[in-house]
Amino acid sequence: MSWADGISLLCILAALFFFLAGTVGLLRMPDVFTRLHALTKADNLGLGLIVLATAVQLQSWTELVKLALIWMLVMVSGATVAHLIARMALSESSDEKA
Amino acid sequence: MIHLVDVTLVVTLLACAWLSLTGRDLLRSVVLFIAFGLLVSLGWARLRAPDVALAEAAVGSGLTGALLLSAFSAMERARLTTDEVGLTRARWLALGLTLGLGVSLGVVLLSLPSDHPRLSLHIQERISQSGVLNSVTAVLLNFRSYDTLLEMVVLLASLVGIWAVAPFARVWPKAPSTPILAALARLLLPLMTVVAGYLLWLGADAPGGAFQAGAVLGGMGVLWVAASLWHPPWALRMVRPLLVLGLLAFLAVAGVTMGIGKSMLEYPASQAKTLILWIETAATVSIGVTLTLLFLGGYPAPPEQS
Amino acid sequence: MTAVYVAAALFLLATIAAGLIRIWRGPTRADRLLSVQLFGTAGTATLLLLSLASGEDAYRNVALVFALLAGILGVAFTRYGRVEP
Amino acid sequence: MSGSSSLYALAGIALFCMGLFALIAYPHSLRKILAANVAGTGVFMIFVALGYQGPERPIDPVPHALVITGIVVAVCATGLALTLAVGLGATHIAPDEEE
Repeated sequence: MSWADGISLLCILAALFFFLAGTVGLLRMPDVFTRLHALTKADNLGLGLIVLATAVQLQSWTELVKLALIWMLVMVSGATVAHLIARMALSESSDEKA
Repeated sequence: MIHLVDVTLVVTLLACAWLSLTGRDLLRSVVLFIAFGLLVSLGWARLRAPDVALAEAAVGSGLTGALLLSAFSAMERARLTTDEVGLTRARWLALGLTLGLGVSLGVVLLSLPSDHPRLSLHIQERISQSGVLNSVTAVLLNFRSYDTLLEMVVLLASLVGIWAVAPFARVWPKAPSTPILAALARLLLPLMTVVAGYLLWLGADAPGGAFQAGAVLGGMGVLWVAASLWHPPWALRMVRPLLVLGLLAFLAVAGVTMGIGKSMLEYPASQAKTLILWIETAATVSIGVTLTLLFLGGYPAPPEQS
Repeated sequence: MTAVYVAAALFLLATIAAGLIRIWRGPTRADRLLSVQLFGTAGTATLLLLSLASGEDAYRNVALVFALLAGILGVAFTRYGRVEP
Repeated sequence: MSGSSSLYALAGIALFCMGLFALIAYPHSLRKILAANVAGTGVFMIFVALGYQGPERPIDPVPHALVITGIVVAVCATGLALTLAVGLGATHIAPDEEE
């Protein structure tokens, strides 16, 4: 096993932990805001670590740029969508009270 | 272990489809269908069909999902979203009949000869004359280019059909856009254009091509509309010629090949790659614009008139 | 290493399958959308792992399109999937 | 037929039958559109699975090309169907409401 494989392995294990935590949070947390909080960890860190694990296995620069783009996209759109979900959940819960 | 991946994927896929089709809550059904689209796209990847996976990722989950959601919200406004899903006797009968059909289809399928090379050998023989290295693009734009030409007509016809029955677009969002959403749209716009161009260029030698690139452009249009950044009156005048661009490019090439004494769409071998790329570029733009206007779900009159 | 990639992909598929429970149960629309977001992210990660396992470069392009379209889906959902007052 | 190829082909048949059943059985137009899409995806899956002959042998590109055009046509048809469904208000009226 080369050093790149070692790094990949560690990253994948850590990523799986974050995905597991995100899923458990999604299923077990009591309301939508705490679930949102749990999920964003899986989004950013979990995918980021998988991207890192993939990146150390590849030699081509174009592939690295592509991977960086994937991570950036997921972070930016993940953050925006999290913001929109929170707004939607807020308006829904205020509808219920009204 | 890879078989375990396949089995898990297939079971999740089937569960998703069944729950989506038989659940009471229609919005839940739509969401499950979107999740189903994402899973199917993983299935294409497992079947070594990355071209199909690209198209499905853009269309099956993204565009269809957005279409279904906007239609759902229009139906909800009209209070049309209740459905009865209990199993009556007639439904049990229908279930039994489709089950029988499924079992007989399965028996037929399993009795098919297992290692028939089908058409892949013929295509490998002739791929060098097609002008491109990606066999799927060769089939779409050279060997079976009639089909693709007619498909451009289908796209156009469906849009004309929508405009004929729905004079006003249904999708202008009620809520005002937020600055964060607008910022995301402005960030993704150039990025998606680049990705679409990349997929188009890639299509000659690797999985990608006009349909995938056009679908990404269509997704961009959907984002543009959803973020309230689209201003229809002037934009429509500009995009209308783009709708027929792909079809016109195809017809022009067909006319020229017939004019020089070959049969329709039989490219000269030396020019094949150039011609394919030109047709694909025009088709990408047309597909992207058509899919965006399709999402509008009606003739895009300005919102204050509707 | 291929076995590691495949096992990790299997694990991610299992998290997707578990996420189905949250779509089914809801209760709010935001909850359902959350699960779809998880599907998008886990699907992207699965495709990256499959690209490593099979050596097929094209899957990374699929992952890129996944990442792009998951964001659009979220936007469409929050714009059109809200409860009409 | 062998291995994962037949697994996906059988899944395609199952999807087609589910879609067909829901198309026949349930009255709501939106659900009918979903059902038609699921059935269509089932057909696509049978096609692509038939073009796949294991991880080593070359794939058959013809079904792939057909399915790609099929996916784009399906989204167009879905768009048209949804517009009709919304526009006509064509939805389920329960038998007892009709009377």
